[in-house]
Amino acid sequence: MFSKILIANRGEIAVRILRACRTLGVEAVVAYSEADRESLAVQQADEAICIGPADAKRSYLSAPAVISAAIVSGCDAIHPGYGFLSEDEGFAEVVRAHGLTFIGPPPQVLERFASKEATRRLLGAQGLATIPGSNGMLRDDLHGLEEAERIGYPVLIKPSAGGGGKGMRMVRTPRELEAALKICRSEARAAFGDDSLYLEKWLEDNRHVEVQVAVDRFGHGVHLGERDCSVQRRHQKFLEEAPTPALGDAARGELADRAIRAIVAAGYENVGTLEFLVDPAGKAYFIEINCRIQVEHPITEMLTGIDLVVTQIRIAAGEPLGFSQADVTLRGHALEFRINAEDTQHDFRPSSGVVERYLAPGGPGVRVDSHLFTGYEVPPFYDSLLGKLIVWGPDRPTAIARSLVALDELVIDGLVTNLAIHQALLRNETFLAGKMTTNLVDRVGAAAFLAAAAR
Amino acid sequence: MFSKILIANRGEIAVRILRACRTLGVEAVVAYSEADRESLAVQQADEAICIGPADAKRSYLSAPAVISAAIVSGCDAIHPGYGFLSEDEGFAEVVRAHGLTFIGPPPQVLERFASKEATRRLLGAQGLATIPGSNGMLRDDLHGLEEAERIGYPVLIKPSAGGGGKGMRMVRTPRELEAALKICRSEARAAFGDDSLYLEKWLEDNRHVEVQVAVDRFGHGVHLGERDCSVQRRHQKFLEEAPTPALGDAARGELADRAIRAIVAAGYENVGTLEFLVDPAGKAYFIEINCRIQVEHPITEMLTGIDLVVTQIRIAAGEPLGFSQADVTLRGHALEFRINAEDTQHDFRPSSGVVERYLAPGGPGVRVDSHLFTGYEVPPFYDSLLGKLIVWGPDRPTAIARSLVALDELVIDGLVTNLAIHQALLRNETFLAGKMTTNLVDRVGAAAFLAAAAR
Amino acid sequence: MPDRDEAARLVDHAQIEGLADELLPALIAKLGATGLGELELREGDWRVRLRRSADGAGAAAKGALGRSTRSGPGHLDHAHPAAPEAPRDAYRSAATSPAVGVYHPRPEIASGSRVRAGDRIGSVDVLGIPQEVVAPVNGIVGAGLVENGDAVEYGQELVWIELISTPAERGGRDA
Amino acid sequence: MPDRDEAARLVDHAQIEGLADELLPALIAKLGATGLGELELREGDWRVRLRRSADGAGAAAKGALGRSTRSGPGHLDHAHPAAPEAPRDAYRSAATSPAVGVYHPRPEIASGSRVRAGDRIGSVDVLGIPQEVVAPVNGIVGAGLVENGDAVEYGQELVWIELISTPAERGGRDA
Repeated sequence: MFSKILIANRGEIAVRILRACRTLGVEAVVAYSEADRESLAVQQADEAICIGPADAKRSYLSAPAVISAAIVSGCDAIHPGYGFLSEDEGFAEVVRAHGLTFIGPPPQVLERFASKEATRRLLGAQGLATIPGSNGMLRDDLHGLEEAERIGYPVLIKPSAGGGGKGMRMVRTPRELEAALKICRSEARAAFGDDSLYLEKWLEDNRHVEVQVAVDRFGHGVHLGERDCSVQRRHQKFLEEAPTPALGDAARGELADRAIRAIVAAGYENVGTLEFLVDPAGKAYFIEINCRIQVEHPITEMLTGIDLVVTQIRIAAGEPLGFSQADVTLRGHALEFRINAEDTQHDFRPSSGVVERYLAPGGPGVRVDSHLFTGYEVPPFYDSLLGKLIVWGPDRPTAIARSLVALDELVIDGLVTNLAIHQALLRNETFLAGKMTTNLVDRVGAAAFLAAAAR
Repeated sequence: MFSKILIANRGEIAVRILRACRTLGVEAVVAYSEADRESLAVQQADEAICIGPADAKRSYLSAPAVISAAIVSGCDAIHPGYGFLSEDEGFAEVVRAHGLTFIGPPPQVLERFASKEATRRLLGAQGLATIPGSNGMLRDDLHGLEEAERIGYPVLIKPSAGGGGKGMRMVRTPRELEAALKICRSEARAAFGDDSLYLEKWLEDNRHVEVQVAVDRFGHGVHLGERDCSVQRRHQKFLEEAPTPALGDAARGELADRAIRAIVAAGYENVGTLEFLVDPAGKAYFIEINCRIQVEHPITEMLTGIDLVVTQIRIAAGEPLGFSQADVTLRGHALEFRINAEDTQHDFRPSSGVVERYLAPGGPGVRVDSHLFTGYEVPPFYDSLLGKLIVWGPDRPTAIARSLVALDELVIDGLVTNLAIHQALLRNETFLAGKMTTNLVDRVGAAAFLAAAAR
Repeated sequence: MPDRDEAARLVDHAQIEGLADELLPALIAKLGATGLGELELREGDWRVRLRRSADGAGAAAKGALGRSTRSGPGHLDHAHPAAPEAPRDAYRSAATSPAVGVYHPRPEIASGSRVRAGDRIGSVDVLGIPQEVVAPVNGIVGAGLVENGDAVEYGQELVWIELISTPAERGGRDA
Repeated sequence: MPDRDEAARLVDHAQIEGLADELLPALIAKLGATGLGELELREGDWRVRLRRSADGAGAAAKGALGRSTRSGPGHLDHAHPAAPEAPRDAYRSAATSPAVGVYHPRPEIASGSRVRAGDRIGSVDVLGIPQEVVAPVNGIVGAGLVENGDAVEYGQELVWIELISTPAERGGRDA
C-alpha cells in the first residue's frame, strides 16, 4: 500500500477520497487552489498544500503543479478524482516518470483506451455490440457528410477526448451536420485541447446504461452490476439509479457478464465504467469507457457494499482484488441525485454564493456525499456540483418514496439549487414507470418539464 | 393503513418516526412540549401541536394530553417512540378506549409482558433458558436475603418496571444487599411509580445480546438477527453493534431461532426485543423483553435493509408482515454510537446549550439519525441523546475503520459531548478483539478508561 | 447601582428615550433593508446593539428550516402559540389555553364583560374533563381568537382581555 | 453621562443620521466586497459596528471545522499562506512563491540587499524548472521565512522586503 496519497481534486470527491484514505489508514495530502482554501477537504485533511491560483489551468489542471506538490509533500501516489487530469494519459505517464503512482489504470492502459473510436473497435473485436459509427475520426467535413450518409441520419457528433456533453450534438440532416461540426470542433478544442470528432448512429428513445467493472493487475476482474443514467439534460447526467429498470434480471446479468469478459480480454486494469446505449428492444450497444471513478459510483456501493474508491486505490497499489464475482451480491435499489448550484428558473444558470444554512437529511438508506457546510462560500470557478444525495431502498418504489422525504429534508439556504428538477422527476409518470429515455427532459425542454410537474 | 399518526415523542426518534410516516405516505402530527417548539421534528412536520409545558409529566408523559391531541388533530393512531409512554400498558388501554390505535403491541399483549418476572417465567416455559432469579417479587428484605442465599451471590437487584439502569444494582454480600434494596426501591418508585424488585443471578463478564423480532397479528413472526449491547456505563448502553462478536454464526442463528419460536408461542405481537445475558461459555439466558422500538434499531436496519419503524406501523395497522424468515438476510457489520450531551471529564454530567455548528459525517456506510441543526438550543429538560451515528461495513474491521473517520468528521460545536468515550473504545484492545463485556468500562471507571485510551 | 442621584437617572432616561423613539426605528429599518446581522450604537455609558432576530439561533432556524403548515381540511390550522419572547401588547393580554383540547367559552362571559385576573372565562375539554381558562389580568373581555368548539393546543391564545386604565393613566402613557 | 444638553443631543442625532444615511450604505457595500466579517466606525461619541450576518459563515467556519495540522516529520509544516484579507504590514511586504516546489534564494541577494519591485530574488523549482521569485516592492531584503531547499506551496511567504522610506516620511508616520 502507498504511504501517502496526494488528492488532486476538490469538492465532494476530494472529501470522498480523503475518507477512503483514512479508512485505509493511509496518510493523505489535499492539493487545493487558492479559491478552495476554506473548503471542507482542506479543513478535514491532516495536511493540505496550495498548488496554484483559482484558475484550474494553473492548479487542478496543471500537471507540473500537481506532481511537484506530490513530490515536496512526500507522497508516493496521486488520486486524480474525476474530471481535471483524471483521464489524461499524458499526465499519468509523467506521474510514472517521476516515480509516483497514478491511481487509476496504468499509463499504457489509459493510452490504449484514450481514443473512443479505437476503444469501440477494440471492444467490438471482443464481442461487444457497438453502435454503428464513422470509420475512424472525421478527416474533414466532406468525410463527415459521407460517413453520416452511410450510417444514416440522425447521427451524434462526438469528440474523441473528454466527456460531460461538451462537443456533442445530435443532427438530423446534412445541413445541420455541417453547421454543427464547426461548433463541436471548437467546443472540443476549448474543452479538451483536441478537436478530433467522430460520428455515432443516434438512437431515438435510447437508455443510457453503464456497467461498473474492477480488474486487478493480475487480470482478475469482476463487474459490480450496472447503473442507469438515462436521466440527462443536454447530455449531462443528473439522476442515476441502479439496477436499471430498462432490462430484466437476466438481460442485466448478461450485459454485465459480456462487459467484464470483454474488458478483461482487452487488458484493462483498475476500476472503470463501460457505457452502453440500450434501444427500445433492449439491445445494448457499447459506446465508450470511463477509466476513472464516476460521480455516480455511490449507488453501486449502496447495492454491493463494496467501497469503489478503496478498491481503486488497492488495485493501483498492486494488490489483488481479494474477492470474486460470486462475492458480489446486489441488494435493493438506489438512486443518486446530483445537487447542483443551478437556477432551474433561468436555464440552469450556475450560481454561487454563501451557504447560509446547510442540513443534510438522514435516516434509513440515506447517504450524503457533499463538501458543503454552513458558512461555506461556493467559489464561482468550478463546476456546479454541491453534493450528491444517495438513497437506497429494498425496492424501487421504496427508494423513490424515501428520496422524496430526503429531498424535502435537505436544507441549502443561500444558494439557488436544482432541487426542483429532482422533485419534478419523482412526480413524472414516465420516470415512475421506469421508462425514462435520455431525451425525457430535453424533448419538452427543462422549463416545460418543470412546469408540467408543478401542475 | 392509518390516515394520520400522532408522534408522541421528541428528539431524534420523533424525526425518525416522521420519516417513516412520510415514506408510507401517511400524514403525521408532531406533539411537542413548549420546550421543543423550535425542534427539528416540529419544523419538518406538516402539522404540529403543543401538548403542554416543558415538564414531561405534563406533556410527553401525560396520557390525557397526548390522547386529546390525537383526537383534536384527527389522528387515528399514536406512535409513542421509546421511553415516555411507550411501554405503559395503561396508556395503551386508554388509547384503545378512545378508538385510537397504539403503535406497538396491543394492550393485552403489553399487559402479558408488563412484569419482567412473569415474562421470564412465561418464556422459560417456552423453552428459553432464563437466568436464575428470585421466585417472584421480593415481599420484603428478609425474602430478598433468603432468595439471594438460594441463588448465590453476586446478585443483581432489578425493578419490575422500567429500564435504563434505574433501580438496578449489583451486590456481593448480604450486607450490601440490605443497603441496596432501600436505594433501589426508592429509585424505582421515583422513576416508575412502582417499587417492586426482584433478584437475578449476576454473571461476571457477561455479554448483553438482544434479538430483534417482528410478529404480525396473524402470528407470523421473523427474527432480524441479534445486536450486541455489551458496551455500557452504569447499565446504560452507549455503543451497540451487530452481529455480536460473542457468538459464532451457528450459535447466533440458534439463539435467534429459539427466541422467535418462543415469542410467537407466547402470543407476542409487533416489533420487540428479547434481551439475553451471554456467559463466557456462550450460554444465553433470557432476561427481559422490550415491547417497543429500541434506540439501537438502526443497526438492524443496516444489516437487513428492513425499515423497522415502518414494519411496526404496518403491523399495528393490521397488515401482514409480507415477508418470511428466508427473506431476511443479514449483510456486513454495523455499529451505533449514541452521541450524548455529556461531559466525559465530569462524570458524564449532562450538558445543554446552543449548537453553534453542526455537521454530520457522510460517505459509504454512514447514517446519522439526529435532531440537531446549527442554531438548535438543546433544552435541559430531557435525556441527553443528541443523535446516533450508525456505521456499516462489509466486516467488523472495516466498520470500525469507517467509524473512526466518521467520528472525526462529526462537528457539534457549542455543546460538550461524549465523543471521547467512543474514540477511546475504538482504541481499546478488548473492544477491538470483540471481547467486551458489560463491565468493560465500569470495572476501571469511565475516567480511568478514557485516560488509558489517551496514552 | 449606588448613590446615583435622581438627576442622573433622568438624564439616562432621556438618552434612552431618544435612542428608542427617534433613532432606533430608522436604524432598524436600515438593518432590515441591508441584510446585515447586527448594529451596535454607543453613547457614553450606554450601548445599544441591534441584532436581527433571524440572526439568533431559534428564530433563524425557524425561518430557515420551517415549512408552511399544510393542514388538511377540518384539522387544526392556526399559528403556533406566541413564543415567550414575543413582545407583549401594552394595552391587552390574551387568555391562553391550559391544555390541548376543545375550547368552550363561558356563555355568561361575553365581549365587553369586566373580569378580574383569575376569573374563569371558559374551559378546554381534555377527554371530557374541563380545564379552566382564566383571565390573566383585570380587564374587559375583547375579541375572541377562537370559536366555541374549536380545537386548541396548549398555550394557544384564546381571547383578548383589554387592560383597564383611567383616562389620566392613558393620557400619561401617551404623552 | 450627566447633564448633556439639548444641543449635544442634537449633535448626536445629526451624527447618527449622517452615519445612517451616508456612511452605512457605503460601508455595507465595502463589507460585501471585502469578505470581511465585521467593520467598526466611530464618529464623535458614536460607534457603529457592522457585522455580516453570514459571519458565522466564512471566518468562524474556519475556526470551527479546522483542525490542527499534523504533518509527519520531513513533510511540509508551515502555516497556510496568509488569507487575502489578512492585515498588511505597513512597513514590509513579503515575496511569495509563484508555485509549489523547492525554494532557492539567489546567493547574491543577501539580507540587507537593496531590491526594486520585480527584481528576481530567488526561484522555486517545479520539477526541475525554476520559477522566478520576485520582489513585490522596492526595498531592502529582510528576514527569510524559509530556508534554501525548503518545500514551499503556492502563495507562501518566502522573504520579507522592508519598505524604504525617507527619515521625514518615517518620522511623519511615527509621529
